[in-house]
Amino acid sequence: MPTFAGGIHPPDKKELSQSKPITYVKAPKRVVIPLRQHLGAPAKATVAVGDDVKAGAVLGTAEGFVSAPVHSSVSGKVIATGEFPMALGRPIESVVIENDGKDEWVPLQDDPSYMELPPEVIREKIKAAGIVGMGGATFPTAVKLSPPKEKKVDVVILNGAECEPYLTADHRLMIEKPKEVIEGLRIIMRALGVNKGFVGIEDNKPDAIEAMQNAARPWPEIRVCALQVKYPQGAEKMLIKAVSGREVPPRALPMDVGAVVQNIGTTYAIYEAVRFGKPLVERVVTVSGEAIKEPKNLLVKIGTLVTDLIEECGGLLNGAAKVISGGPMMGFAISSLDVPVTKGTSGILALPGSGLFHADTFGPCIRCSRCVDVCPMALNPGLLSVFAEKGHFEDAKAHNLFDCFECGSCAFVCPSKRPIVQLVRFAKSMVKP
Amino acid sequence: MFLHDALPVLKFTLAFLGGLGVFFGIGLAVAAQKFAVQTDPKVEQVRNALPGANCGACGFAGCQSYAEAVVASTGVAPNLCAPGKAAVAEQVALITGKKAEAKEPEFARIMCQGGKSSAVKKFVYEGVKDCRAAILAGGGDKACRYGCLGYGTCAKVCPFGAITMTDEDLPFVDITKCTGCRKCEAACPVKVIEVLPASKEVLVACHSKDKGIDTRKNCKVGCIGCGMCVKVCPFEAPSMASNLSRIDINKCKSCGLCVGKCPTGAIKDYIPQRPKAFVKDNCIGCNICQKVCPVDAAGGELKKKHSIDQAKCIGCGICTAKCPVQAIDGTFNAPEIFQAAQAKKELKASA
Amino acid sequence: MSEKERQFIVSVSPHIRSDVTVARIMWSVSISLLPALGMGLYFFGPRALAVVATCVVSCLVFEAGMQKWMGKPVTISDGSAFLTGLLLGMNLPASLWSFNPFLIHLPILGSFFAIVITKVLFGGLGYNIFNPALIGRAFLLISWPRAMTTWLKPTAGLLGMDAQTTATPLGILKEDGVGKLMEVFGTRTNLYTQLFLGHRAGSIGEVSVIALLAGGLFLLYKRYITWHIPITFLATVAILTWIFGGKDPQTGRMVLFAGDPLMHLLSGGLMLGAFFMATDYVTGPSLRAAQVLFGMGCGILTSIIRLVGGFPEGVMFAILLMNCFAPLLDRVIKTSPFGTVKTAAAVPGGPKA
Amino acid sequence: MSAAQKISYFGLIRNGIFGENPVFRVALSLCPAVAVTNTLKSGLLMGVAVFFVQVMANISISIVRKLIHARIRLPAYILIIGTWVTVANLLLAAYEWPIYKEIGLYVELIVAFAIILSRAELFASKNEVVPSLFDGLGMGLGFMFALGAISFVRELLGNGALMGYHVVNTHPVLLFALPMGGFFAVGLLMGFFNWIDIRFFGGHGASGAGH
Amino acid sequence: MLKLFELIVAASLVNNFVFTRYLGLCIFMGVTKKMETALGMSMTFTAVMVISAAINWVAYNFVMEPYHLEFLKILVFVAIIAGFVQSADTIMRKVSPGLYYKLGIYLALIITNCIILAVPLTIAESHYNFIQSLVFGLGSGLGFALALIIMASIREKLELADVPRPFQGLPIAFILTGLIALAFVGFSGLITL
Amino acid sequence: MNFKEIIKITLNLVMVFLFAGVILALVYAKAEPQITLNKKVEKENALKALIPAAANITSMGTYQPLEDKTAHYYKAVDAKGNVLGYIAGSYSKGYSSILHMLVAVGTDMRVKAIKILDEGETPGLGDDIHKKYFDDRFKGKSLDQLVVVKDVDPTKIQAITGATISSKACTKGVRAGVKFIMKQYGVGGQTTGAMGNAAAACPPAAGSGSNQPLKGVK
Repeated sequence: MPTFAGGIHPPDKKELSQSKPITYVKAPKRVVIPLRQHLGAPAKATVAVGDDVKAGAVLGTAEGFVSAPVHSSVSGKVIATGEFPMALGRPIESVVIENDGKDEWVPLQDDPSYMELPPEVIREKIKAAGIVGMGGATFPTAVKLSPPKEKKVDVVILNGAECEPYLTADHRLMIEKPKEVIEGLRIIMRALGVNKGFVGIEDNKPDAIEAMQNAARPWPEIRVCALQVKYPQGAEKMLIKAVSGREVPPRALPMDVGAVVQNIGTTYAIYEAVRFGKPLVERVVTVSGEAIKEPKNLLVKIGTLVTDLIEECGGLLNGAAKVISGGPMMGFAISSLDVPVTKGTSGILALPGSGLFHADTFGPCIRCSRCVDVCPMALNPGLLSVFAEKGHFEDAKAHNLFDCFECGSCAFVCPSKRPIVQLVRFAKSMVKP
Repeated sequence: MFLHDALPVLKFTLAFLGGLGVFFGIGLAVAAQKFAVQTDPKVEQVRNALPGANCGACGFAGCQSYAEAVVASTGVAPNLCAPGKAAVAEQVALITGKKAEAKEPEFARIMCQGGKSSAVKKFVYEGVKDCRAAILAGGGDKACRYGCLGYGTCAKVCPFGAITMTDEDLPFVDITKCTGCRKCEAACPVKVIEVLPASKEVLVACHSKDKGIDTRKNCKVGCIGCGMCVKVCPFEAPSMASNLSRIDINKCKSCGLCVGKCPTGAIKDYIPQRPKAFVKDNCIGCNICQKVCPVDAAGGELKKKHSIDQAKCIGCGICTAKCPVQAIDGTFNAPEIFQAAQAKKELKASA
Repeated sequence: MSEKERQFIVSVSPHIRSDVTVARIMWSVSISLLPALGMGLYFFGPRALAVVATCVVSCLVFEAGMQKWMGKPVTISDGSAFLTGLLLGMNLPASLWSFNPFLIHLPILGSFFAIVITKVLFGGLGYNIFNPALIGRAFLLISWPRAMTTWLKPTAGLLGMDAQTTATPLGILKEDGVGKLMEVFGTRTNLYTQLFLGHRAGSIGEVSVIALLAGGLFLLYKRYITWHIPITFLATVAILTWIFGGKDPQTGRMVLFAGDPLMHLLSGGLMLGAFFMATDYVTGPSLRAAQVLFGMGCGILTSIIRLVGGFPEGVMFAILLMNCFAPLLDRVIKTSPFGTVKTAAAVPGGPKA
Repeated sequence: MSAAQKISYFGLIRNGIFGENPVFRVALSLCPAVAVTNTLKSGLLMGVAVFFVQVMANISISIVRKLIHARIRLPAYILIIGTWVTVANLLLAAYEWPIYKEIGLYVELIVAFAIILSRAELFASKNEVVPSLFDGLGMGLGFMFALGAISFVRELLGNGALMGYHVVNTHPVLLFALPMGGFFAVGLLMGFFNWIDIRFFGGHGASGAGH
Repeated sequence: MLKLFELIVAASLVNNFVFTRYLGLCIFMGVTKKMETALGMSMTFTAVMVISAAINWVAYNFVMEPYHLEFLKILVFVAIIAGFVQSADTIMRKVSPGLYYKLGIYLALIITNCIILAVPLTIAESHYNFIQSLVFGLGSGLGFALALIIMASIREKLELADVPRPFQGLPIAFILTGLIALAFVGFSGLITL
Repeated sequence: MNFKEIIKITLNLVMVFLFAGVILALVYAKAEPQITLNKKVEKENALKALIPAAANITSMGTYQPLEDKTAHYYKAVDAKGNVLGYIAGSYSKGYSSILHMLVAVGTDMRVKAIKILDEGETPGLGDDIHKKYFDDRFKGKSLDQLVVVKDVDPTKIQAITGATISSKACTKGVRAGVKFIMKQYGVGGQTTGAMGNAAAACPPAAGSGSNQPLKGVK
């Protein structure tokens, strides 16, 4: 079965939520919508305190090429603007809207002949909808779909690997909306002028593979392939390697080897945007973990606070010690539940204190090479961590520090329990690439 | 007899060695002349200051290489010569300009007093004990994002061992060791360290630009921007900007008035023991000092020699400045004021 | 604490970790050495036990004492000092525990050299350049060569207090040639069997090949070690001793392709060295390609020392010498990061599932 | 000689023994410190040889310092040092034959000792004869002290003896009697002195070239 | 031929100047702090060693022995090496500055390295013929180069280690050299010359 | 720099050389006889220690024992001129060095004593060959008894524990010496130099004369 070299097999814990259908969460009373939910320049606010907005209304416009607009997810009144805490810790310029409960939308237009649209129009629609990579990287999708002329893209790969433990959002989406996802893929292929599409799905989701295969049956140019279960199968470069056999060189983009990878959630959002003109104002979020009373997959309005999500799932169990936004391997721990769900939030996990790994003490590197074996980028993470620890940042850079994409496989296997990812990030913050 | 024995040996020896001498002498001289290379005069100077033993202890390939390196690169320390020790290091430093001219010493000042017991933490941090790494996890665990993180990066990078961490998890700067090299300032990720002239000893030890109410919530000793210091300062040194008081070190006279007035204790006084004012015999008992004293330390009956309550006095020097006969001494500005008065007198006399 | 005031833990990803720890690795290696130790004790009696126990205890004491003195956290529970003591003890002859009051302190001094000089002074676990147990043994061998080359005859008795001494098979081979070896062991089959079971003179832990193999395979199975070092090490020794190990019994000159690789594989400390000492993480290179070279280097040096060098056994020196070269190997051999090696571009047909 | 001068001469000597000890502090001339310090006697004799060469070289270089052309300073100094080394070599061979047989090669190699050349350049070529003499005395004594300390430790540990007399009746640690034991002895002694420096005198503990 | 090969192995490994004859330590400790210097020094040193063995062999066998001036060997060897090195330094600097900055700068270090003198002295004492002298010089140079490179690579690694403060720098380098010397005992008895 | 400079530098250097030459020549002239004497005395003492009763020990020439080396051999006579025994230098390849030894043989062609002059064997193990206990094992042995065995056997040479190679090498060297002396002086052997090139051709290293008897030194 195809895969990449390296990688690990963490306990996947997907049984907690994989059989829970996506449920729609009632819009909360109040949403906090950050103006920067994507890589690149923050959106520029177009509303002021006191303005009435409808769901889907633009709150901020994209500033520059690598940027994305932000839309209101509810209808109501803007009650505050300013810096509000975000999951990453640092406060971010946001718009707070009080929900009037009417759920009034800006007019949306169904366009059944969306497959006939020219690529530029598709891109324009995607851009206007504020769609970004919803796997967590939050790179503006319209940019990804506008490769420069000299880069010939010939294959689109849908990322159904969802290799992070606990997370089942994409999994559910593939089971429940396979047709729409495949349509989304076809839109992307059309936008890029590509006639080869793959859907890579890890082998531990046979139901999703089946559903997607059924949905893709009419389209011979689309192939659904099962991949070996291995973390980080869902990382762009790893997925491309597994599916197409191509290796993306260091610091190059997938389009340099002619490939574009899209997340399942993003693809679904693209379908909705191109077909209905619907902006990205909601997404599927897995709320899971041993410290959540009732793990669920929720369809959530962007800007909903994490507290509301957790309440929807029955609240935290006693002993919850760590709450993570995203997966346990690459997500970040949050210190406050009063932070909003953003376009990149794929999951909210609550882990209990008992059995939790504590990263406060760690030993010296004993050079066991486990990290070297599992590093999907074929680096020497242990050495990088020692360089960072001792302040030899330039040496770390010379050992390809910046090729690391912080998947955490090394730290997972490290017997000395070294916080390798943190040290790598530390070193990256100390030297210029 | 002995000489007779030695003679044949001597003969051969001298002939052989003399020949060698001629050969090498001419060889070296010609080589030196034919292949002369222009060099930087500084390199030559350094080279002459070095021992010339080419021992390699500096890690460079001999004295010439080290001289070239130390002149060419600012990163090469002037004290690498082991046989030369301190004396040579000094010379090399002077030649290469790696030792700055004498000027007022500067010390690192920590602009945060929010230690373990006074500042609120927003979460439990687990990971690398280094501020620069800790800030990568949720922006640091202090609720106040302007506060010292307390993981001792400054202490780690200090080349002189001048910074230690207190029980409060705050850095303490030992000014006898601090050289003002700014390594800590550069390393601190929240920029809570400022390197300031040694004489500036009254500083607002807080960087919080949060609203007063938020600052108070996060920290007991933060600047809440109340403006009290601005009001009380006789020299207009503090000013307010974005909820934070900032003392202009060019105006500040270190009188220490604001220190006592600050409601949260955010202003830190680095003077270990403040001078206390005392009244000299030429007091005329005018009572002006009583009126101007901000802490009610001065007083006494009119027309009689006043006294100053040493327990209350903060040595701010306002009374010294206001006293018409320069009868109050002991404050920080006393010598200055006396000198000015003297000059005035002389000017008057000469006129 | 109410729900609102609860403080969560924040750390950088990943938030889950595997359950393999340094302590678990160290203790597993220790356990995998037990069969070989048991065989050693069976053949050499209580003196062997005394030697090993002294080494283990003194290693633990030195490690804990030094850490305490230097104000560092005491980490003897991670098992690394225990393992060092165990390996050192198993690398010593049982005769080291004798009634000679001047020699009783040897295991203790060896442990001192292993732990303090080789490890603590270099910064403790993870930073030592040389395998501590082997340095401890080399130090003892140089300082007390006679005591360190006095081998007890295996007796399989439990009261081997005044057992006879004899030479090791490799010692006999070096000094008197194959003929004498055959004389002592009878037939070749008998020789192999005895070597395989461990009925021979030698260091406490090195004699029983079958027990060492069991331990080594356990480690391989648990993936605490990989094949790269031990297999290349053994293979190199086998090939080189086969090619160059033969001697004409009359003239004493070398005959190519006439050696006895099996005898060389089974004798001496080769198995112990290949599976338990050369595979030491800290003192070997960290990349797999470098490890293959490391194993080959160990094999070449072992063969050279055994066949033409001064010592009958070369495993210890070979590993120590390769320890010197490990940083160089690490420096020269680098990983080629993902994507730097050009792969056959574009397989539009997709993967063959 | 005035009182003030006496103090400074004493200072020069003290500097050589403690402040700038050629082995432990400046970390030069390490080969003999390792190679010929297995017994106290040979260590001290080596020390005497270096002492002699250092003093004589300092004196003679100080005398001729103004006559030597700058271009050939280095070769000329080496020649002068080489001369005195040969003298020491011949004298030792003539009058201390048994020990000379052991340390002979290292006596010949004194000529390449960086410490002697560096003192010649640093001090003798810039100072009058008498201070140069005292500087040489100090350096020579410092070298003797260092070699004495190392060989004391090594003979005691390696042979259980001092000056050839057995003092400890046990199986000694042969390693320390072997030349390679010198590495350990020097390393451990250097570390020990650094530790004392840090622990009791608040020093930085950096020895010589090892910054 | 075999004899010469044995001579090289003996001079570089079995009787390695640094690890078994304890010479050249000052330079050894100095230049192994950085791999770059260690490499440059190795190459320069090996070259000078061979040349110096040749020149000194000629001087010794054609001048000093016939006239019974052996007692001058220290002076003459050191003068020849110093003169040769100094002129090589001067000429190289002018003729090929590129090469000079790669290798030539290490010439200065050579004069205070006792190995450079120990080699001709050993050659004189062992009565090697001309070819043997060259081979011995080459072997010694290679042995020193090997020692430098090993040591530099290990010290680079030690940079990252938490060596206790009193032992940082030279003390640990000495102990390290001792440990390497302990490992090099393994080569003893390999070749008896 | 001009011609004058060159001359100046040259003169400078020549001066240093000459100055050095004078000192050295004088010291050498003074020290050289003493050094020669040292070497001579050392050699004589070594020989004398082997056959203490001898009044005269005379070099009889050289031969080639082993390892392509050339060694001297000597005849020892007492004051009356009676031959007390012979001494042969010998070489042998040991464990890590070439052993250099002297073998004293009685007129009965049995070993009287041996002395190891130079060796570089393993300290604490092989270098026991120069210890008395081992050297005594050679006393009184005839050529066919010079065989190394590992067990206690007073009629053979018992090897040093753990240093069989060195013991064997030493014995090999002794055998070579004894063999040569037997060939030269033994029963049936000639009394003159068998190799013809004896005495005069190769002067003893120590003395300046030819084969002058070395006067015993007290």
